Amino acid sequence: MREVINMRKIKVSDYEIEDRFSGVSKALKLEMLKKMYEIRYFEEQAEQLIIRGKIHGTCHLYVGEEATAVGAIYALNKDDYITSTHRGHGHCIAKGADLKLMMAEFLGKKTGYCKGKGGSMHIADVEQGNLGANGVVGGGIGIATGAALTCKMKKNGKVVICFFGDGAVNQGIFHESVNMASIWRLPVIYLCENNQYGMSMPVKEAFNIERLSDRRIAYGIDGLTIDGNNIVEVFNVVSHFVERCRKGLGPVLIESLTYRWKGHSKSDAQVYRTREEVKAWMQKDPIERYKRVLLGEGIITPDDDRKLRAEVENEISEALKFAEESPFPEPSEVEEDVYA
Amino acid sequence: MREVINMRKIKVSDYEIEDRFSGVSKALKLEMLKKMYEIRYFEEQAEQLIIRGKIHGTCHLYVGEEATAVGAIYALNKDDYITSTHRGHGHCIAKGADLKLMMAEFLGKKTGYCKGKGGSMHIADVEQGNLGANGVVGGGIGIATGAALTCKMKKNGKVVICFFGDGAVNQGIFHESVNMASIWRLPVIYLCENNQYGMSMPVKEAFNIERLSDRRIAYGIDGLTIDGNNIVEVFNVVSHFVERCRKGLGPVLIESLTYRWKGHSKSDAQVYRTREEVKAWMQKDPIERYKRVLLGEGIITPDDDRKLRAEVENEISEALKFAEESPFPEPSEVEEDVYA
Amino acid sequence: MRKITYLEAIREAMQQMMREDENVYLLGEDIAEYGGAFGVTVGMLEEFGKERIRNTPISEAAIIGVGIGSALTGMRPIAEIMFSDFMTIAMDQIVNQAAKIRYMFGGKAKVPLVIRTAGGGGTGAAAQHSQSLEALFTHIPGLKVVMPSCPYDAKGLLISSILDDNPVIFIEHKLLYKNKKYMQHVPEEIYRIPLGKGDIKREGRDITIVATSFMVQRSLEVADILESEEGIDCEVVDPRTLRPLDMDIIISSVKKTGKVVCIEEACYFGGFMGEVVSQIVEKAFDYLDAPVLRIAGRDCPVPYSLVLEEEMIPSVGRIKKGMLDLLGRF
Amino acid sequence: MRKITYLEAIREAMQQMMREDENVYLLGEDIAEYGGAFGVTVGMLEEFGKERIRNTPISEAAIIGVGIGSALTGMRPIAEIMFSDFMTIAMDQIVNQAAKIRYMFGGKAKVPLVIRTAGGGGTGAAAQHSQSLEALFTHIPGLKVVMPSCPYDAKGLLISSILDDNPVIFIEHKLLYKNKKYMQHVPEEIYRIPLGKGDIKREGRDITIVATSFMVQRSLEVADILESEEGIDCEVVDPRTLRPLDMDIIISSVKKTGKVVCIEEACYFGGFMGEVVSQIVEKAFDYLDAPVLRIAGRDCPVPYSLVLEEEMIPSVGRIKKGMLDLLGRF
Ligand SMILES: Cc1ncc(C[n+]2csc(CCOP(=O)(O)OP(=O)(O)O)c2C)c(N)n1
Ligand SMILES: Cc1ncc(C[n+]2csc(CCOP(=O)(O)OP(=O)(O)O)c2C)c(N)n1
Ligand SMILES: [Mg+2]
Ligand SMILES: [Mg+2]
Repeated sequence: MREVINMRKIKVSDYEIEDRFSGVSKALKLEMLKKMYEIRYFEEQAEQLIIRGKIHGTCHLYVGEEATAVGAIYALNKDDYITSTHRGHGHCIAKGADLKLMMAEFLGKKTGYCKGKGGSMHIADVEQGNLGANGVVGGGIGIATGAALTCKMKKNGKVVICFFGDGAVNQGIFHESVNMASIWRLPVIYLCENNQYGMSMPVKEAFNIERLSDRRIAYGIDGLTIDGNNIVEVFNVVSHFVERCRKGLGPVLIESLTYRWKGHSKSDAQVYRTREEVKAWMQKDPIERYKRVLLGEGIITPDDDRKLRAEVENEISEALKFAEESPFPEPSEVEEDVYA
Repeated sequence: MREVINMRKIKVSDYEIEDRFSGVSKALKLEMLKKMYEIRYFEEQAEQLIIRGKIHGTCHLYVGEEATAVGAIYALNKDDYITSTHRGHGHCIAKGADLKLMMAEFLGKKTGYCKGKGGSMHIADVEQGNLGANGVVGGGIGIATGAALTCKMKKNGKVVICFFGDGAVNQGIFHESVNMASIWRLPVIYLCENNQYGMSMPVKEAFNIERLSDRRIAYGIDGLTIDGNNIVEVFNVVSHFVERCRKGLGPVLIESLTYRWKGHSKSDAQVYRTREEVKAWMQKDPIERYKRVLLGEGIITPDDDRKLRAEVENEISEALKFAEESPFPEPSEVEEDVYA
Repeated sequence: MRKITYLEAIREAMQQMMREDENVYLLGEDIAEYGGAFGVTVGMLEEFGKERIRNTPISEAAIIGVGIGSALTGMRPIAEIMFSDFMTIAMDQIVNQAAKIRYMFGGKAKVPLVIRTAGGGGTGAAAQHSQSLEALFTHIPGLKVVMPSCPYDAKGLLISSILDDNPVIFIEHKLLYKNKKYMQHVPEEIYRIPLGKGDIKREGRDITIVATSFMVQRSLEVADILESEEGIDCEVVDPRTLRPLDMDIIISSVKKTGKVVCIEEACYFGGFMGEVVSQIVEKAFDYLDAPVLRIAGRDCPVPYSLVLEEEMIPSVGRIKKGMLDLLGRF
Repeated sequence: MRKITYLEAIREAMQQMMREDENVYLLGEDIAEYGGAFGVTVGMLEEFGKERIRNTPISEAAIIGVGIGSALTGMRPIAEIMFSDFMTIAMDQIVNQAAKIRYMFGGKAKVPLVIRTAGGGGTGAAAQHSQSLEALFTHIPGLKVVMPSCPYDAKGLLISSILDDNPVIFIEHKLLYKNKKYMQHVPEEIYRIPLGKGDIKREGRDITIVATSFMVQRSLEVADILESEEGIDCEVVDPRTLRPLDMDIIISSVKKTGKVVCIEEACYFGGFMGEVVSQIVEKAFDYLDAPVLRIAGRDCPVPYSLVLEEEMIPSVGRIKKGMLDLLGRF
């Protein structure tokens, strides 16, 4: 746990939050940038594979939302838990997944995280605390809550971040789970990635409230809305609540405002939004923004940045190579792994 | 619709509400008392039948909560809709059900509302706007919302009251439905009968908030908490929001504080509460309280009251007689009424 | 004669019925501007407006709950659940409410609700987007369950479903939607195919195939192969509605051929075909020359990888082999 | 030798396993002070405290969701769903999450979750509190489904279920809980009955009865009657676990008797016995002297009125008559 004494406070929404980011090591700050690139480039590669018809199936790209996954997950310890969503590559990478195994899974290979059985929407790495992507909108929320119950019952000091989209906030399981976490004071951070749409449904039409984090009031828990494209804010706010969770102070509902740059999934004509809107959000690129912070702090130079990107590009190519050269599962494996 | 101009305003929670009750006719005020007695006596009769082992099945008694059903339903027009719960006799009677047909149903007779197929937990009278009791906690909430959608789409000016217990407020269907009603501005009054327990679960343990009506904030709708044992307040508040609904101003969440005097159902040792607590609430008998209002206003005399009670007792006996003399369904009818 | 796709047939049925009856409306996720995840409702928003092409939040239980409540009070909703896997989220509404209301109320109410949903695999969408869950619904009294296998049936059955006064689970198949191969002549006017009436998709003398949904198409392929390669003449029976089930048409065919194979995409164990086999045994035992064979999905969730998915779902090869094995036993 | 009820056997299994393994805990509605709607958990709060006898709000989906999440991370939850009818509210959690997680994750996770629930009718609780919905679960790969018919089996099977690393649907029957008639000697120590192993509840030569849950008891009654009145010697086979299903024990019995009746309380159409019949036909066709008969609940929701409920659920009279009819056909 990081030192909090004498830390500068910043105000986010109604909360006074410690500026933990300023105390983070250079190495870690750089690693965070690297993770963002990994996500961005992984997704761009994924998109290419989809476009080139190399993927039997679909996927949901996280481009534009990198600051949320990385900022939030870097506020955790390695052995804390997350649950993820159908748009899960970003969370998975931020949680430290091996890009090779992810790419292999995406290509349906035997060497993938799930031996080719899960695919993009079900990548999981339970050993490392990633309790899995989920193809059901809201599907991870009950699971996250249960993992938090384990943490509480085993008193292992761990915390869970439960990622879900704005769309999931109107699912019954959200309501039931958050209430249960509240009455039991479970160490779970409900992190809503409000990227403005649930598929084609604008948040403004799916909700009659301005800030989704106001739903916290229904459960008597903490909560606030943050700038999900500002990794520093994400990191600081989530860190703050991770610590509160570890102290047993109960769950929180954080709404992280962000935007998905790409279509919802493979086949999306995007009739529900304008090009201008997309462009405007692309101006708020979370990676560029973070890079400016790091350049400003003198942590990187433009040259470092170029090198870093080249390095990540290389990793992605390696991952793709690994995946492409990997074998498919054998048909005979189909009925394996159903039961333990 | 009743006249609202120049009506005295009273303050309930944060709302200024018109004192419509003061404008109600004597006859209607009396009828409301009568309905309360009908419910009370029906339930006492039902309890006797259960105790004497005359009922194959169980039932959930509404004794102590009469002011909520009667106050709320008398704020409706005859052709408005309600949905009810497992503890539904009260709503049913207040909505104008025939006691004979209710009692017959409770005894499993062919002459009952549901030909003996539904029983206590499923009494419905769709023709009269009672869309049915429901054995599933929260089961009526989606249905009420759909009925309100009909009202809106058909522009028939009708309103729906959706009754449910405190326990139902933690069901997913509550969350999904209320949100939908909010974004579509449907004419539905979500009326939570907070009788302090969901079976053995105290509201204080099932929720981490003081007032369940605060959940309104999650949906951006109106809402407040009222004294559910005060029929005048119930009537006024519900009337106020019925009118708003008819104007197309959207749904409301009302929490009506009340108490069930009897055990949850047939077999309940009531270990989860004290006798003192029950007694204290019995002091707040909604019928006695309303009677004091009517005596005070000179609408009834003690003698009228005695007569009224005798009349209701008689009706209940008649209903029981009718039910007992009615035939059971024929076994051959069992597979009828599955499909239209 | 115009030929249209399965998807177009479904859309046309809805359009025509919405023009006929203003009580018919649609509700579901992304059905308006987006036109539905599979494009079934494309263009309908423009014609009918957003009151009647009603986009909902992602709230499957409430979608069905609202459908029930509005059906009970005079509307005729068509609710869309994007993938049949998500029917489970609304399962209480379907099983405990929609299916039972009429009965519990002693026949004094009706719930004319159609629930359209896309079932089946073959799209690489893995375990939570590819299931064939019809058996969960066919077991529930009060529900009707329809699974059209071609455009002509899709239109006629959907029209009947909309006109039906009961809750109808209408399961479409993703692989049928747009595939030009399955385009068919479909009359432009409104017509009905009665719920509970099966159809012989191919007449034959040697063996009866009972199949549902996409497996009807696959069976027809196999039938052609068996005919040309082996001279075996298959009769393909498509019940079209699984509940009520037209056992008569199946039994007549069995009496003619004496041999039956039941083919479904759903997982083998506990699948709908268990009912078909049992009824064949009960009603035509003495006509059977051999055990009734079932060919079905493997007993596992639908896997992601193409090689595994193809192994999981009955393929032309697997069906052919199963049938030849069976015929070898005679 | 002490005799205990079914309910006591279930409670004892949980108590003993909770003493053995601190990861085992209970969650559900009204299970603490109240002791559960049927009294199964009475007294457990006192011994284990409220962290481990965890009362929940009325939130069935989250109960199962939380169970899954905690099972995935090292606990061994026993979730109680008060009535099996309400399993439908948690159906997505059960079908799409619990059952599939292991497979979707390529075998790299496990979900040791037991879901206990009370099924069946006969209590006058009507359509939403009396269903026998096992067929909705037996069809789902990844789930195990257990339905004990007596105290001895209940204890041994529940212990095995708790020790099992998969999600297990454990369906108890309300009419078995407290009825003294079904009390049995049950060993005090911990013992296991393997999941997937059926049991011959009564040996016989003339006809095989396959029955589940409460219908096993009813079948035994009928068997006694048929023996004394008609001299017919029935063999009663109780699969005990419906998935995995011990077909071997059923097939052996069928091979011996050549005649089978399958009896279940669930609605007839699409019920679990369709699977049993189909497998019998597939595996023992040549041994069958006659069609396999199914006796099951009527194809309607469970009605309230006693006369109707008795007609809906297979009664001793109906079973007896059905069997005599069948035997008349031989
Ligand atoms: C229960 C369920 N309903 C519908 C879908 C289809 N679907 C997949 S993603 C999606 C939108 C989800 O929106 P949101 O939660 O905001 O996440 P985002 O895609 O924006 O990241 C929908 C409707 C689904 N997968 N699960
Ligand atoms: C979905 C569901 N879960 C559990 C039950 C069992 N049950 C019946 S009533 C009840 C308590 C309901 O509490 P509340 O909603 O407050 O209504 P009250 O009984 O207090 O009127 C419970 C748990 C049920 N009928 N339905
Ligand atoms: Mg979104
Ligand atoms: Mg209550």
